Amino acid sequence: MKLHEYQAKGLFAEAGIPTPTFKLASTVDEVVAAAEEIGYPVAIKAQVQVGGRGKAGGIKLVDDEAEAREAAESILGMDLKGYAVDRVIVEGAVDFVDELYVGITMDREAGRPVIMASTEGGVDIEAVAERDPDAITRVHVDPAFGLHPYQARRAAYGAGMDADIAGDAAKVIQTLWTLYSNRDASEIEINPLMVTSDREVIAADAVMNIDEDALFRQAELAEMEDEATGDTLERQASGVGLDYVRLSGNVGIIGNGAGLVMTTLDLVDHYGGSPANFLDIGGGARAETVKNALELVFADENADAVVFNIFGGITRGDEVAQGINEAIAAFDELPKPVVVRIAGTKAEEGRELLNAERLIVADTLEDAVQKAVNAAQEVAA
Amino acid sequence: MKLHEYQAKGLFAEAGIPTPTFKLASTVDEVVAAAEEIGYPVAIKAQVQVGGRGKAGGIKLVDDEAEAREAAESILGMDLKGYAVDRVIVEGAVDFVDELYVGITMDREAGRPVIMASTEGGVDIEAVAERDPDAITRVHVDPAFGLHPYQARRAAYGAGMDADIAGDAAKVIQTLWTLYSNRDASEIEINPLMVTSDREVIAADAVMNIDEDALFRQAELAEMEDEATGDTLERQASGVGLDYVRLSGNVGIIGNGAGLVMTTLDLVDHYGGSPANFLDIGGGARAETVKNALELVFADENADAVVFNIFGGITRGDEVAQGINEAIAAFDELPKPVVVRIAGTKAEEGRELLNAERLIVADTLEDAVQKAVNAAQEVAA
Amino acid sequence: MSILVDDDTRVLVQGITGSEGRFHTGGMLEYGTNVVAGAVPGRGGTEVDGVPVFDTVDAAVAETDANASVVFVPPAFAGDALFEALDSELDLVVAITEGIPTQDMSRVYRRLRETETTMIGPNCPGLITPGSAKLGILPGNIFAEGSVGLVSRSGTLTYQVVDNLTARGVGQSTAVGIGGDPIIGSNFIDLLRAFEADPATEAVVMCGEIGGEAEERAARFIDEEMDTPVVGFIAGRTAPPGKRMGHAGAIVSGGGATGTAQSKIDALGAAGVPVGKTPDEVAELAADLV
Amino acid sequence: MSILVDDDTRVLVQGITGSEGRFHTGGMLEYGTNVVAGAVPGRGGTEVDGVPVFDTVDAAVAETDANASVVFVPPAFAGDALFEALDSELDLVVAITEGIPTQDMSRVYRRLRETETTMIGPNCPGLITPGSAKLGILPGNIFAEGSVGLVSRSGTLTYQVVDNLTARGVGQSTAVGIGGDPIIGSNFIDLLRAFEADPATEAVVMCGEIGGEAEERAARFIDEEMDTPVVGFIAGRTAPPGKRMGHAGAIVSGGGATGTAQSKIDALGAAGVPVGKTPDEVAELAADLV
Repeated sequence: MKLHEYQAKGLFAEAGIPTPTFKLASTVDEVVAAAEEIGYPVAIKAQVQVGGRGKAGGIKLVDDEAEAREAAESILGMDLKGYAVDRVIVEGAVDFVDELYVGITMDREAGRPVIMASTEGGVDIEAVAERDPDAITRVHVDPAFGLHPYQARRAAYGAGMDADIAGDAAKVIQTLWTLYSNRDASEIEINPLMVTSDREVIAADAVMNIDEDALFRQAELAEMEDEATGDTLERQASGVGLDYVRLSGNVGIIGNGAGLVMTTLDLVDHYGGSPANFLDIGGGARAETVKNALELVFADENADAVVFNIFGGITRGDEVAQGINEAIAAFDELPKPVVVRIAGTKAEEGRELLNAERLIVADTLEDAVQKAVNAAQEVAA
Repeated sequence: MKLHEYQAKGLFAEAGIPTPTFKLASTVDEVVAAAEEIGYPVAIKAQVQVGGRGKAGGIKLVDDEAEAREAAESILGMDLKGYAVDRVIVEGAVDFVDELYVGITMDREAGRPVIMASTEGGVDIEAVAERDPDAITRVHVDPAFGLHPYQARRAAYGAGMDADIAGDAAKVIQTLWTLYSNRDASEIEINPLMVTSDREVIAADAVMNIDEDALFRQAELAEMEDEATGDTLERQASGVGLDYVRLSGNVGIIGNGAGLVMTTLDLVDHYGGSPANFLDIGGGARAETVKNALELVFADENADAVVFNIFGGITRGDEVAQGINEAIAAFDELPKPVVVRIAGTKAEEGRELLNAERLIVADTLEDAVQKAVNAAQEVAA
Repeated sequence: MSILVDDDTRVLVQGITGSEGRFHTGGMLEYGTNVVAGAVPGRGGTEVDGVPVFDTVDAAVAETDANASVVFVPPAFAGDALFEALDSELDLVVAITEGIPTQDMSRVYRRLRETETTMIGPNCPGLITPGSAKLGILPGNIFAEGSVGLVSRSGTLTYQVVDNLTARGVGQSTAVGIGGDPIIGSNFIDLLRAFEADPATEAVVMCGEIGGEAEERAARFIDEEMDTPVVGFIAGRTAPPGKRMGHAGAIVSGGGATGTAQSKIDALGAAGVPVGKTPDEVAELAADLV
Repeated sequence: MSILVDDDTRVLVQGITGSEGRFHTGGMLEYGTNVVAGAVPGRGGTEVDGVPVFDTVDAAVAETDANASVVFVPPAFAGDALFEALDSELDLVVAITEGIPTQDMSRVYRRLRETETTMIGPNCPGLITPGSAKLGILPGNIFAEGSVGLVSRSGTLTYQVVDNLTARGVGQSTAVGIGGDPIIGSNFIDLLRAFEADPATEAVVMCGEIGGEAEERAARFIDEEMDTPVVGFIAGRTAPPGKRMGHAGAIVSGGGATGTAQSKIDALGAAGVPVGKTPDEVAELAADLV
């Protein structure tokens, strides 16, 4: 779960990391009022969860009301890499002389968190990493002991930060670590951590992603989840507890098990279609869950057909078929063709039970995907 | 630093451990008022930091005002193993069916904390340990990870606590651990942890000792220190930052370095005297420190003479002698004979510098101790 | 022969009284697995399907000599359960639980490295030596005894491949779901090494997916240290960067820089590992090897 | 020969710019110790007595190849400094600082056990190989080169014994103050083992005190594993239970059940170790052995 910049920055400020003054706004008038209150110049920044907002025109620096109005009008409502901008923050501009980078992420291969620090902030840090790996200092944290203060210093001094700045940057890293561990973050970064002309550090941006598996013990963050999730259908899916990722293709995909669903997506692509989504309904196939899944995929206007791919393991194929039959009974009519394929335990019995009048029944995975791709093409034609 | 029962119990209650209702009282009327408020029967418990209060008559259970008054009169002001009782707590009596023991201490040899649990609570746990070591279940805590919940359960179930009690006892242990680690305790225990007739656990006593070296980061506990320290002279010593332990002998002892001071105490005993105190003035011998040290020992009416044993290492003997001379200049007269012995670097120069008119100068450690023991005997005679 | 589990494995089930634990204990017993104990705090002294339940793992191991544990404990308590299992010095711990916070697993993994225990999972279906023992939630009936080892990050995808293998008359020595989380107890290399050392395994099927670099590392290992032939499959070619595809570990990160399916397919290719495009193609490639 | 330190020891001083660190760095240099670097955050690029200062231990070691550190960092930050030293894989870390919270040391000790580093202290005067190198705050002038090894929990008591030894013409191979805290990096046994292996050490003086069971364990070690003769001293016979006698570790606990002087004296006696009643008697006993 990715927090918005304003959400992350709020948490950073609360934890004691210096941040510019900022206000959230969702109309042009609110932008202007916030700018007046903060004082020009201000930055107006689109609150969408994609990188490269600046280059895409989602961030503007303005000096007066006229410019603010113009910038707000252009940013609010714009489509930024597929996301509609409905919120911006208005933020006091920082008089900076240098841009640093500090962040924490999980090094999966090492199984431990890693602190990253660099003097090359303000630009795409992955590009920096690729071009010059040595430009980023990495310090692994022992999860048994947590971050030792000396490690924060080692990261800051090791990155070559100026002597008068490194101590403050180390303190910021220490605070980021507290947030990272107390808030179950999966990733947290400040890029850029600006150095002001009076030699202070200030977090000009704020990135914080939360481990979704830890939301059960992060009540405050769980409340932010709804606001944080950009897509309406993804929000709806999370509301009914389904693992759903919206994509932009023409074939809706429902299946059980992440690996098998991903494989189904890949096969849709392989056979000339394009996946509209990832949707894993997990083990079993209770009618209620199937119904919720179908509703999601039906609501996606990009999806012209649906492929339902279930492997019956512990849950038998005949039980799965019954669940699907019950689920479709809840729909007066199926708005899109639905191809169903059941494999595994009691697969044949399952296939025979399926309501063949309303569903397209397929024998193999390949067969199912091809039928769905064809059906989608016919609907679109 | 040992907290009083009422201080420890307050912290336990605040942390969520069930405790009986209790109130602090220092007069008979306060005791009666508190008892009325809590409701009879109540226990009246002397607040002094010695074990075996019950056997010594420092704890009484009373059923009405007359008994309360009588008990309060006998306890308040009594001498309990050398401590004058000036405070008691009045506590609601618990209707208990069983007495358990839970505690945490540092296992020095292992370098890690150890949880202890037993079903034989309510008695001297060290006696239990000696008689039947298996009656106490010990679970070591890895200081890197802290106490895992399963370890608290292992201690409780492992000790053989009843199934309906073990879970609650494990929760108490978990809370004790939080206190132990967040408050820098060196020892913490509940003896007895009572099991009430309606099968709940309740902390009937509370022991909590704090690591004095950690008081710098335990502001709240540091404030309790003054109240916690029983002896006036020990309180005074801690106020001027001196390492002082009051004993009850006739020879006051001042020296530098814990091992050397302990050795001086032992020699006083060896030569037929009895140490009045342990007092380590640490490295160097600044006049101010020496003066504070002398004031403490002069104020102890049991001490009839003083031996001052300094080994000059980095700090040279001649500097030490000057410090001592300056310090005694602050006293119009020395109320007790003071024997001084300086050894080590520039010891001879130091001895020559000492004000031999006011001080008894000794050559060796043995000589100094013998002179002090003799002087004390003469004074007393 | 087989790896990790066989007829001598004595299984403890942590969380045996929960609905998942109870249900799959039944399944394991039915398969013939030697389930000797369960552990659930507060449930000591009871039984599940005739299996005695203890309050602590400690007590269960002391009484029954269990040497492996299967963990069904819910996510909030699973980290603690895994520490408890590790503390009892079992040979094998299989963590089925899905949804354990990553930072909890990071601590468990730190501890694991100090022990002699092998951990499989979490967020995995477990492992099975067909005809011998099943530890976890895999549907035993689709497996057949044979000589193909299988290691996979996914559950149902494994079943799909096994189904295809069995349909072609190709049985399995041991099949292991290593789990879909970012931090797991045993990685591809750990299992590949075990299969390499197992005389009963003539070929290995390795099913990877997007996220992390485990497949790339495994490819290097296969290239440098394995004689047993390996067939690969990688799921998630169409997954966009930054999106978690079901599994907590299945995410292409760094804006598409690391963990892509293509980089894994390329690495396997470079190591001489044929990569099937569909599960059935994987089964076909494996069938040719045994 | 000697133990732990010699002419090749390259010393880093952590906290070199504090008043203690600065003063004793001067003392160490004066004694001829090879002090090559200091480390203090924010002071990188400066010098103390000609010794270059670095911001981190990491950088100091990289630049100067220091292989030992002496730590003068104040108690509140000493735990962190010790973790930092351990992270740089030094051969020896000598923690002078007095007053480090015990729970901090418990964590440091846990980490220490995972490393190859030897730690002496904390709350110790350091160690000295007379004529060669001094790491810490001991007064170098009272020591003399010779063949008696000395290990002690106390500072000034050590000086007293050394003074008595030197006065009798008995020099020292290496003298080590292991520190007066409840948890210390090296215990009596660690040093006794090192002295036993050192051909230049003909006898060992061991000065113990009340608190803990280190002396009792050492007595068993001497009995079972040492050929080099040992002379003992125990301070604190008159200390009452439950009172901390200066050193955080010098406390008879359990209401007088453990850590008493008598139990230590008895244990040493049982191991055939003569125990002196005064420091000078100890020196006399040692003088008879060399």
